[in-house]
Amino acid sequence: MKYITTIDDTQYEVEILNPRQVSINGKVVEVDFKSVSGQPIYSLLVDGKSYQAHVYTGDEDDLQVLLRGVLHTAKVEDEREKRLRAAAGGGSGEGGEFVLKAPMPGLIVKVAVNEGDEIKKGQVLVILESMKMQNELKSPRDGKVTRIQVKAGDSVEQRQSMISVE
Amino acid sequence: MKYITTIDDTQYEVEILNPRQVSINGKVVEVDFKSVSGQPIYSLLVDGKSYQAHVYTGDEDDLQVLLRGVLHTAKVEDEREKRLRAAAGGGSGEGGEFVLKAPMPGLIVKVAVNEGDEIKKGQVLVILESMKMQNELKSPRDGKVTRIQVKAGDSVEQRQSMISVE
Amino acid sequence: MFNKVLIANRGEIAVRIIRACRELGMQTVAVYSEADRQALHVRLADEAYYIGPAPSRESYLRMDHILDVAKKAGAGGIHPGYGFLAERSDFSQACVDAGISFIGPKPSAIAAMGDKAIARATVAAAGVPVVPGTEGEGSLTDEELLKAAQSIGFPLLIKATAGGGGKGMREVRNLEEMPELLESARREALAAFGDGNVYLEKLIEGARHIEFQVIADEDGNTIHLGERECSLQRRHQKLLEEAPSPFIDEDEEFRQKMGAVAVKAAKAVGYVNAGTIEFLVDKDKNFYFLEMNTRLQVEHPITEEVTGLDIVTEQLRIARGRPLSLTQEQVRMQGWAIECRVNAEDPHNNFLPSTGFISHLTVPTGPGVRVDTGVYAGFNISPYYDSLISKLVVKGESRAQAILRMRRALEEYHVVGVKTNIPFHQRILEQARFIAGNFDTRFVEERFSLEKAEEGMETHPEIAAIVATLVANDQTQRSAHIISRGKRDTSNWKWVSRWERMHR
Amino acid sequence: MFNKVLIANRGEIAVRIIRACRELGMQTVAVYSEADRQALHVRLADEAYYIGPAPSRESYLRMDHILDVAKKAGAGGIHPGYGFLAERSDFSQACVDAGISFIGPKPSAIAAMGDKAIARATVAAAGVPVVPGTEGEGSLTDEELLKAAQSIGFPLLIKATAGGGGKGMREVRNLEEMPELLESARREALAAFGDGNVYLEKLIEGARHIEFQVIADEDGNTIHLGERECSLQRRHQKLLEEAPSPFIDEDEEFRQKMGAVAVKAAKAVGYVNAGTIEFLVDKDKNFYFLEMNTRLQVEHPITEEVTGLDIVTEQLRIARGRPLSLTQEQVRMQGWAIECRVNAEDPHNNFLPSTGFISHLTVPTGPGVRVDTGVYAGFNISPYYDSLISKLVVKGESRAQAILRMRRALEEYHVVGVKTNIPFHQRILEQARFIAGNFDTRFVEERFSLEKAEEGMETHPEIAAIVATLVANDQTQRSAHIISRGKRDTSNWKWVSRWERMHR
Repeated sequence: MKYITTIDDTQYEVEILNPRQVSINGKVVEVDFKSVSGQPIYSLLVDGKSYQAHVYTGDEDDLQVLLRGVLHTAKVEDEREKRLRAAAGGGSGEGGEFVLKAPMPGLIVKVAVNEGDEIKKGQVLVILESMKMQNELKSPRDGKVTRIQVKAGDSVEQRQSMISVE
Repeated sequence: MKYITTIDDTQYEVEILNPRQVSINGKVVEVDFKSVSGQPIYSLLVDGKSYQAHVYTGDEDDLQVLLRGVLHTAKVEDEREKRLRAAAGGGSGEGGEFVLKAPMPGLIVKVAVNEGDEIKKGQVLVILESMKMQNELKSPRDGKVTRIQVKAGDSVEQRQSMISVE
Repeated sequence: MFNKVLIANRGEIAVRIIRACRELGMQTVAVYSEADRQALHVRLADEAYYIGPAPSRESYLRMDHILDVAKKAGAGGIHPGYGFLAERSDFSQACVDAGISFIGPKPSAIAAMGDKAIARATVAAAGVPVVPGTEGEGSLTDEELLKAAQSIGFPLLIKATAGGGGKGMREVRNLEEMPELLESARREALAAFGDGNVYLEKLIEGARHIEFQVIADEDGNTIHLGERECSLQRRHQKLLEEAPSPFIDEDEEFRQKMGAVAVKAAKAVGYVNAGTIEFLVDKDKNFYFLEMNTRLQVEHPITEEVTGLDIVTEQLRIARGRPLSLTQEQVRMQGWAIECRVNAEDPHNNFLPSTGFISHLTVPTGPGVRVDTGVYAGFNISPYYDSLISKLVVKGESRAQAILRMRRALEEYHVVGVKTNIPFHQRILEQARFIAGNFDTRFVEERFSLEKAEEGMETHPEIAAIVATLVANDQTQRSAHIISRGKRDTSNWKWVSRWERMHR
Repeated sequence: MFNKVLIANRGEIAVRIIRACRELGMQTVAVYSEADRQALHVRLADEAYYIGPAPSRESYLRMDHILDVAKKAGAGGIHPGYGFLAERSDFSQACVDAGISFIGPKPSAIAAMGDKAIARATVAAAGVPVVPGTEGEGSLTDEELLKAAQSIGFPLLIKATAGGGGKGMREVRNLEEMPELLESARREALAAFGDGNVYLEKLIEGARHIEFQVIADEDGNTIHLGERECSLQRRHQKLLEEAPSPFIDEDEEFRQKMGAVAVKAAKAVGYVNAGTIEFLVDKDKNFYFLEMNTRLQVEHPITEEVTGLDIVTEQLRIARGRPLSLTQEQVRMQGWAIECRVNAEDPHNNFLPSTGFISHLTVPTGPGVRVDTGVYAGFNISPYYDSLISKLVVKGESRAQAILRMRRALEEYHVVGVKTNIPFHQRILEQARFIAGNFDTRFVEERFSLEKAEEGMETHPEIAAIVATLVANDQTQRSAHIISRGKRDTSNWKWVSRWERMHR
């Protein structure tokens, strides 16, 4: 089975030749791969080196791989999926709307902008209180506030949409 | 739902009246019962007392309840099952054949009896080596050895039948 | 003498106190909010009672509910832990009035130390050096504060009169920015403590935050248990503490001098039980009283590790009227201890709190490693309380060994389901300045960047690619396999399986 | 100076050594048998190599395979742990010949102490008191032994010349039963060590088993780290150890006297690295050399806890040619430590070993608790190796506190999937004689009955009935619910779910 695997920003062509051999970017390596029953933990031996990895599904439905203290974001696609995605056309959401969602449940302390405001990247949009901390949520880019769905005093759920920026 | 629950050797009539009330032997108690997600651990609050129990299925398909450092064997039957079992006739295996099975995998060091031997309760039948220990396996009652299925030097699997006593 | 203790708290500190009670053969009563029915402290206590909805002000801050539970359960003592009601003199008084031992200082001592302005005046009168600032009443108007600021000089700090833990604290560099900062400090203080009063304090630059643990019994015997170095902070929140302080290290004379002042400060308010005197220390070894925390500290375990004394057990003994179990001369610090606070927050995203379900947890074990935790695999971290989920404490023969041991332990510590600040601690422990013991309270903000620290790290992207691909491939094959099964073949479904085995 | 260590062992001790190496910044190489591919030591090491099928003699006892791995991986040192090849002078010699540091004593010291008869002669010549018995050659015939028995007098012990850990040991009360016991002792010794030689030793009645930890560097500096009380045994297997010994306790003069003799015994064989001198001590404080264990002991952590010294780190330092990091005068015992060996065995069924899959594990944490473990939830305990799965170690300010803390920790320790001896430890810690420190090596067999100890226990059968019923009822409802679902609704199947989320 052939896969295109993206680790952070780098793509790798990974082919599983048989249970003990994997080719990565054309280089064949001997692997000994075991999962620990009932746990999201995997042990991989490659050329005698022992690697222990925690692997779990991330917020964006990617795989999160924690390896020797470093967390990697991984996306694994087979060739068919890759072709489908390519056909759908890349870069769809680039210049579109950005919606600020609550990263965790909490209480809105302050909405720092108004609808129609022109804002800068890094500008505070909302102050959200959670876990006894006041957290400033900032805009990831320049834009214009198109919609505000919360006000000070509101309780919000995780992932609830709060402010739209275009 | 009404159940007959046997803890060790004592029977209790337990009826679940609703999620917060249980009657045990006719006495109604307020309960707050929660399972810990993904774990065989349960928390029960009764009249303010907090009990934490580990519950898991035992070797004999009974439930094992570890409660405040004491392990209880529990059997839970609903009324239909109870009637069925009663109809099948109790005490079937009382005087029947006893088969000594290997309690764990290991190596037979010695078979200490011969077919046809009259044996006493507590008499050593087999010496089994496992985990670097020589373990003496004894007869749970008086009887006569009817069949021997292993010999010194054999490797045995867990639960493998070794010696039959009648 | 009471033998049943109500713990008016939650999380790791409630578990810590339950363990101490158990080790003394005392009964324990937990209280819990709606969000905490499945919390570890509820599971471990002998008794547990519901006290209200999830928000603290409706549960853990409800003195009336808590005292009702104490009476109902027959608890003779109440341990407040830290936070919540721990430094509320009215709660301490209410316990006394109800005939229940408050396991902590007397109401008068809490009140005296609780108002920072009064505290400073009291200790200054006893000869303890204090940081220049707005002493006296403490309920100054903005106008008065702006005026006072000019005589203290900049930079200075705005601090909440009722507060602690960095809440309501603002740093002011000049007069122009001060009005806006005053407003936000008051707002935060009001939200956190129900009191918007603030005061000003000179900012000691290059300062270290070093605190002394003190304990005192009802006979007035008061001793200190040496110092803790708490300079490693982010936004005035402590993150990593160590004992002893690398700044004091082998200067035993300086330690005893500061310790004696700490004892003096505690005695100035007739202190009983365990408390902490916080000092700011400048590079010339001048030190200034900052505040007294009239309660058990989060970081008490490092003092326990180096002195061999169980502080919570000692608190319980003192509250039962017993004298201190050791004299000042018997206190000996041996080895070196470090604590990392493991918080559910994302160090890569501005330390935003992280909530959710802990699906998997590997806790480090082995020599010199101690974990004080309030969570477990299967627990759901709610947004209602602070983000501290556990404290990882190590002890070594030397500071070097403790640092290496902490690195080893952090490597073994895996939390899946919520983000934690473990990577932050790992990178801090690799910094040359940290290793050299050369840092002040502004180190994290001014000299440390997680992103930069991570740049130089060795990574294994190819190995990650292989693992991710093998895992995904396994998942495809499993799911394909499952879907193709007949619907009655449910043997992999554990409950069905158990049920069937039970009933066959 | 080597910087990469091969650990020629498995289980908790392999993990312990890997941790020590990591804390010194050294690389680690694990070896594993077919049964141990998923073992913790394989997962934690930097490198891991397969060395053969599950049975020890085909894997962990294969010196040739292990040395091949060491050469291939470039390991400059080999730590043998305990058991397996730890006390094989030929292995130590083979390491030396291969230019690899053996992290332990020289081959000559292992050989001298490995044959019990030679060991006794050697130390006796150096003035160390030994238990009366058949010294000399040690390869006596049954006839010679029967004759010797009569001059030593009964009761006496038959012991394996090559052995340890109670294997091949038999107690003889009179001449009549001796021939049969000789035969079974020889058979067991042959099976365990490949050597059926046995010797006789006078049985000291009411004896305590007290041992001294010694360490020595290559310059001949030899010190002791105080004693461990190991009298709590069952069938000559240690189960619970403590440091210091309640029998010696505050008799510092007696401790130093025995310690000096221990150092003398170690010096008699030119000992280097960590080792243990075992003594039998009678109630009049007469003590006799029993044997020397020329390796790290299972119970080394309790000495680490009371002295603050990391013995494995010290072993590694010594093997790298460094002098001892402390002098005899600098050794100080502080507090009290207890270790319970947690074995996978059923205390209610004659301590029969228990194998299987650990489906759930809750490990105790908190103040004063240390766990050295080789297992985890998800691990399968195989029948090939010994039954020790972890060591629970606590430290307290006093023996009383350590006992109470151990009780608390045992209560928190839950292993689901295999049976363990935790209930045995719990009942032992409640015995008045144990609490009083009044026990000898025969206490467990002669004065303790688990069944009797359990009789008086408080139980909650009604609560158990309620819990069991609620669990069973939940299971019925869940299984009914699942079975009635459509076959495509598989949202509870985590792999399917993940897969679908990944690809939607």
